[in-house]
Amino acid sequence: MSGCSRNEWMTVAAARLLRDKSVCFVGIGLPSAACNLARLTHAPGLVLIYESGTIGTRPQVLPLSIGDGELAETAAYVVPLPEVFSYYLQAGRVDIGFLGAAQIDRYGNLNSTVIGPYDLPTTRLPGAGGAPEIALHARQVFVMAKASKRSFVERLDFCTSAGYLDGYGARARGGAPGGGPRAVITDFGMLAPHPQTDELQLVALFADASVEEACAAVGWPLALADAIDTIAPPTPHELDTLRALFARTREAHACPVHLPLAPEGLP
Amino acid sequence: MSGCSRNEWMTVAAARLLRDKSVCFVGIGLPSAACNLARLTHAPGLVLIYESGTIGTRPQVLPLSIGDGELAETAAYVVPLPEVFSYYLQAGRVDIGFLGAAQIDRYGNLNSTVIGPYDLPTTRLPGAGGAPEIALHARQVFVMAKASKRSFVERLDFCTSAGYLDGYGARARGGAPGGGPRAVITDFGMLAPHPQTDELQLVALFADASVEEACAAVGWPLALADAIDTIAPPTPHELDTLRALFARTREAHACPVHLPLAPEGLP
Amino acid sequence: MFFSLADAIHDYITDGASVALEGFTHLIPFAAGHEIIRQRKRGLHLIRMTPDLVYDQMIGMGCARKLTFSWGGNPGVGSLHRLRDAVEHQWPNPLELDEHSHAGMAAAFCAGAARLPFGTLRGYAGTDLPARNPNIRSVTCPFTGESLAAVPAINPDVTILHAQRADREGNVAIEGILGAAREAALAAHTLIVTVEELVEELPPAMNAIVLPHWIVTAVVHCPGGAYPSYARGHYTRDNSFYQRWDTVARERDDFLAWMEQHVLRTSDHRAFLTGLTRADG
Amino acid sequence: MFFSLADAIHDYITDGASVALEGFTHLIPFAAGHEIIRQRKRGLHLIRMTPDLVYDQMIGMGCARKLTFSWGGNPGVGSLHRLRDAVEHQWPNPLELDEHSHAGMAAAFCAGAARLPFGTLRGYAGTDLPARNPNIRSVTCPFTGESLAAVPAINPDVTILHAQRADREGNVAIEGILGAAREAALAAHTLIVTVEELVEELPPAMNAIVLPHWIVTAVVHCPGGAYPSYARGHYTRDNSFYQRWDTVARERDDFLAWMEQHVLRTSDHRAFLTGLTRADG
Repeated sequence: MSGCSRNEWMTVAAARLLRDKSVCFVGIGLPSAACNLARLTHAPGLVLIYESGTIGTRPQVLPLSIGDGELAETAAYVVPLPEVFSYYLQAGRVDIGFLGAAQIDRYGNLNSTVIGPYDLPTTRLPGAGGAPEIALHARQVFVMAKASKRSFVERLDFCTSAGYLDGYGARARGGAPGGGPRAVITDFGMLAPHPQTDELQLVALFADASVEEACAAVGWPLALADAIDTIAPPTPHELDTLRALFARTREAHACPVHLPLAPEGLP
Repeated sequence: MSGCSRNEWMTVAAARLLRDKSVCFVGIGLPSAACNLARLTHAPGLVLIYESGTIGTRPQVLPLSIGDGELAETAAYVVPLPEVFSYYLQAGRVDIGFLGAAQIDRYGNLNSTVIGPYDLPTTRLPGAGGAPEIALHARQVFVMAKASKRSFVERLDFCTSAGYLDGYGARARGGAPGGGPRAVITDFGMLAPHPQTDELQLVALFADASVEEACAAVGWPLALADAIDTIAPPTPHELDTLRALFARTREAHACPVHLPLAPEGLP
Repeated sequence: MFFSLADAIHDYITDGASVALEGFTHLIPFAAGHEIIRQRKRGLHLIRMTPDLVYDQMIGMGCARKLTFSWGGNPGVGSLHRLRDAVEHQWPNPLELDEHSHAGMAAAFCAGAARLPFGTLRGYAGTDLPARNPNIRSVTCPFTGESLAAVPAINPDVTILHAQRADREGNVAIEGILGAAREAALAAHTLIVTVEELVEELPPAMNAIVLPHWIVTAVVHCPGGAYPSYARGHYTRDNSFYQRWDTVARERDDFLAWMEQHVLRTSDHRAFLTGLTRADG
Repeated sequence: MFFSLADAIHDYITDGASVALEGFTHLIPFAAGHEIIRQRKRGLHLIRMTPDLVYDQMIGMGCARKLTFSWGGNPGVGSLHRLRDAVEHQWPNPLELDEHSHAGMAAAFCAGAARLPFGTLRGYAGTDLPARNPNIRSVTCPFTGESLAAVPAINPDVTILHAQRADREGNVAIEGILGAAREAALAAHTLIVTVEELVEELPPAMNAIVLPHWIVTAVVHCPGGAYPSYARGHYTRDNSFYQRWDTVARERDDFLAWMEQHVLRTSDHRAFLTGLTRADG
């Protein structure tokens, strides 16, 4: 499919990883688009949970924030946030956790806390949010992040969420309930952990991307899988669905909001 | 007021202890009658909590069980039971706990577990229910129990709920959040703890009861307060309200219940 | 996902399993308990905050080896005679007790639902319960040094609830008094729910109580399944049944005869209810 | 029980207090935050899972000395520039961070609501957070010996919420996305709730979310009090305000000018909203 952006391709590639009827804990941004694309195409039974406490939500437009009204109105039900984390995520009832991050290392550990030293950071990032426990408990984690030597780094400035730690089975030995990051979808293709070392290696490329591009975008010597797949371009149906979703979203977010200002004299 | 039973007098005496707007954790039976009598007379703002999770309930008839439908239908709201115990009782948000028991000792400790040894009891009683933590956390506890040498005993067979333990400040030293049993309403009058020793002493009698009757009904040498009050008999309004409540309750419970049996062929 | 009650009990309750039938006065799954008796399940570890008539029946019929509970009586009436007979005289078999307070069991169910190994509470202080139950221990706060009560999480092999409604996906909606039903459901390895009604789709729930289809193992359509307990919006509690039970259960022979006639010789819950109609008429 | 917003903030928020304004995207009490700024409260320990624009404003205006939080950004837009400036350059003053994950803070609020000294979770494993926050410790299960994460309870001096409705007794009804608002309310020593509507009586609630009048300290009638956040059933989120804020807050001078015009020089929330209308027009 010509004329699709890498962003779109990433989103489509991520969506394809989601099986129907999976229970999916969704982060905002690219993961939210991918999850909803999957739900609107091959996985209508996907159960989406947002950390605001909306469970089984089926938004018609993408939320700007994780607690948008659209998520509540289209949810099967809405629970207090502590229950989402204890009774669902920690209880092992989430199949897929979908995360982004500012930095990722070769073992899939993630940083969304600070760039520079913690006490005097050069860039203070938003912080952990739900990520540490999503990374710990979800049966599988998918990560979406655009690659650059500043984001795919040899050494994290801060470890916000554990991937495979130092690799070679360290995560499993530590007793983490969930399986860790099974795929990293980025703007040249996909990385996945090596079965023995846990190190992320290049397993698939977009049709118009090259191994050289991939290696150049990653801040460590990128290992290559024995066979590197080519990720099929978005089908017209996938791309149309995604673009329609974004168009609906833009339209909804452009709707002017009336200030909640009662006429003078009214309470 | 002539012609009222001791049961009625007990209930009225207990009801009078409740101040309007108190938050009251109610046990079933006599305490439930007393609390609702108070609500229907001098304390319309009394907040009643039953351990089933019904909060601010205003039943028109007395419940047979702590989870009757009447309690839910007339409640301000209904929460899961764990929240009643953790977010309300344990959080120190209950003013009055109202308990009954099979046995009570001179320091207001209560037994509702077994008569005889725990492992091979002569009588297995229902057990603790909510009582241990009500006794621990409510700011004040009121106990209602008919007196006899088998129920007001020198030594409990089992301590289900702590009163003043061994007395002489033992409860306070142990750090119990709540104040312990402030009154025991029984069928000859009322006992209350001595300010120093914590031992229950006779503080009030029904007009037709005597100190001798009281001492004879209690299984330990009953201490007497310096001044022993006389509990005023029920007013006509109190007694009418209580009898009307019981009459409504009998009528409601006599209503035949239709078996939930759909006609053959229907689901 | 959708089963007959007989199949659900047959497929998911094995002899020796730990089983919680929850509901608090409201929505007690009587039909399911009767089916457990009909299928002569044995050696069960029964769990329930307030063992009710249906537990008296299961214990009296020899289904149970152990009981985790916090209050075992006939509410507003008196004793559970079969439970007493089992504890006081080991009839029909000894019954091991794992005895708690409501607050302790609630903490244990919450811990189970959250898959934590223990629950913490300010409780049991000054009582004899910890001395009698090695499952009541203490834990020290790593910040204040305070000692608090600890109970092990309860994670039943099977939890059975009765609820008002399930939809075609198996989502279950409950309204009214809950007790610890939701936590017992979330804590279970297998969750069976009998319901009054199957509907195409549940109404929008917002902050109501829902058990999502992906935590529900089996849904059984079983109208009247909570009788003589009640189902808000469907039927009321039969208080007179609870009062009559006191007589039925007092003596072993009367109890066995009643169970034989009303439960063992009836094929299902509908037949049980029909039988009661005849007995009343 | 019923206060003007100015009186409620004046009477209940003292300099140096710990204050949680909760709500999760939904029902963020903006009006109350602005009033805190107008009254120039200082040295506050601000608490909130997701510090939002109103926290950016309070921090930038010098109200805060400490922040307990788990995610501090402009949702869907980017950074909170005033929060960043405080952490990166101590402007307008240093800001101590007590940083958690959502799961950790949720456990801390739940422990606070239950008046337990600590909350337990399976969390933080393999991360650098415990090394940076002495408030993240561990506790050993007294049954299994497992080590679990522990966080100290959060019990704010004051929690402020915005909700849809209160009745004349002061009972408060909330519907829609809650975040940890209920737990933050129950954990507080003092609870202030601004509401869209005062009604005679709330509709029957059954299993809905209600804060009973006897845990509510002050109720303030404040229509639009969550704007630019939203109140389900009343008005929607003004996403464009969140997007514009990125520009407003990026530079100190622009920020101060905006706060001066829109908050400090307006007398109350109505005037704030009216001022925005003019600015837009």
